[in-house]
Amino acid sequence: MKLLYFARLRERLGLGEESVELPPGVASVAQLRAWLASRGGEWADALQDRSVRIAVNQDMATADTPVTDADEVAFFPPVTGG
Amino acid sequence: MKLLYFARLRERLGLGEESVELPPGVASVAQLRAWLASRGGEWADALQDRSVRIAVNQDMATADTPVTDADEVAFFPPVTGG
Amino acid sequence: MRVRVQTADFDISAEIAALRAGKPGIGAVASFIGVCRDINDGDSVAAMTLEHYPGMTERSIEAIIDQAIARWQVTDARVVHRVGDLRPLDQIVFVAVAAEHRGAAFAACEFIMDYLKTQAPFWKREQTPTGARWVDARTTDEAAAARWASDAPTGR
Amino acid sequence: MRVRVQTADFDISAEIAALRAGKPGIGAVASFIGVCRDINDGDSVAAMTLEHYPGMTERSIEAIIDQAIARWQVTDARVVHRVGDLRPLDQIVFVAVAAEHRGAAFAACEFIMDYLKTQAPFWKREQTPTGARWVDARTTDEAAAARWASDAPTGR
Repeated sequence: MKLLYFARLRERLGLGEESVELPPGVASVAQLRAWLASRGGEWADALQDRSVRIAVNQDMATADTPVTDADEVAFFPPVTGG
Repeated sequence: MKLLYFARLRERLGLGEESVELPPGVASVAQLRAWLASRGGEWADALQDRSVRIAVNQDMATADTPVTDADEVAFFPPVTGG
Repeated sequence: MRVRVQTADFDISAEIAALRAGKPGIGAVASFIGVCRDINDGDSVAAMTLEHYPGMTERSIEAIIDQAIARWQVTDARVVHRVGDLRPLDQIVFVAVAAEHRGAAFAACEFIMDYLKTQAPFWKREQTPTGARWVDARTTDEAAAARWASDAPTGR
Repeated sequence: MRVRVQTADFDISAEIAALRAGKPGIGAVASFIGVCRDINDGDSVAAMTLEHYPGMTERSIEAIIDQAIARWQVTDARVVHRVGDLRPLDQIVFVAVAAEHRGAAFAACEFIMDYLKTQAPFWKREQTPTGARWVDARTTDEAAAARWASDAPTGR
């Protein structure tokens, strides 16, 4: 799975992009988020922030959205363009 | 007094501009309009059309607006710019 | 100069640049361009001629801009309106409003355009296959201008 | 191309000319330009950097334009958004909507801008005298986008 982090979240995690293999039991956005938060430290704080938005394959996702190793998942703060 | 006619009204009257001296008893827009309509023919028809707008010294006027020989009065149809 | 009536065409970028020049507090510019269409009321239009009332036209548009500035948080505004002979695809009118924030810019720009349509002394004469005709005023334009008089909250 | 994300500046006249080219049925073009201000939330801003999510940004703006076209009688629309380093007075975003009549053009242009502000993945980072900071999302932008979801008649 390809993971992307943007803006404040990218800076906080010190990482813009990574590739991971999903462990058994991680099949939804909520499970993916919990698994990444379990890395601890900044990961726990940053990913538990309720304002974090998540997109799966470039569409906005909810906690229930399913994920597989073939997906691109992005984490980012509320948008501020325009 | 300077009188101006615009657009459809100008074409109908065959006149864009004229100078007149107001006769006694013509001191308001309504009186001016009645006096010009009394010329008869196209003047009667054109000036009695309820859609005609009248401006005195380049401000929109009503029937009661006073007029004198020093004024510029314009007659025109509803506007269609933009 | 906030208001110009002219036969010449205008350049949108240049007009907006002039409106914004030296004002780094502006965050939003809403603008509108009215264009000569090749059809009106179901008839094809080959050309049109725009007549105006020199002096009163400029004054009335200045008054419309003053109203907009009194009503919204607007930095500045600009209107250019062409007169004379125009053809389909030609630009007719330009309205631009600059403001700190976009809500005021959009509202004031649409307000100016709606009021210009019903209050500024311009008259259009169209060339159609059946001859020339003066364009009639539209009740939809009266309605568009009237909605700004309502006391309904605008959310802006 | 209806949507472009680029570091380069854009020319408003050229964009509107491209939007209108060969379409003599267009009578109205409403457009908006968002500009980098020299102040935000009370602090002076010397520069800003705009980040985006390549691919998703373009897709989300295309979807916003599709929504506008489904909702109003709109001929076409165009959005250009800059990314990278910008300074006060620089143009940031351009939205233009062409339609037969002005009501639809104004409404769709403001709708696209309001939705772009809350849905398109861009993020601003500002340089202020006290250092760099990521701009926080505004509740006023959420409110501006939310009003389009209401079932209230718009009169357009």
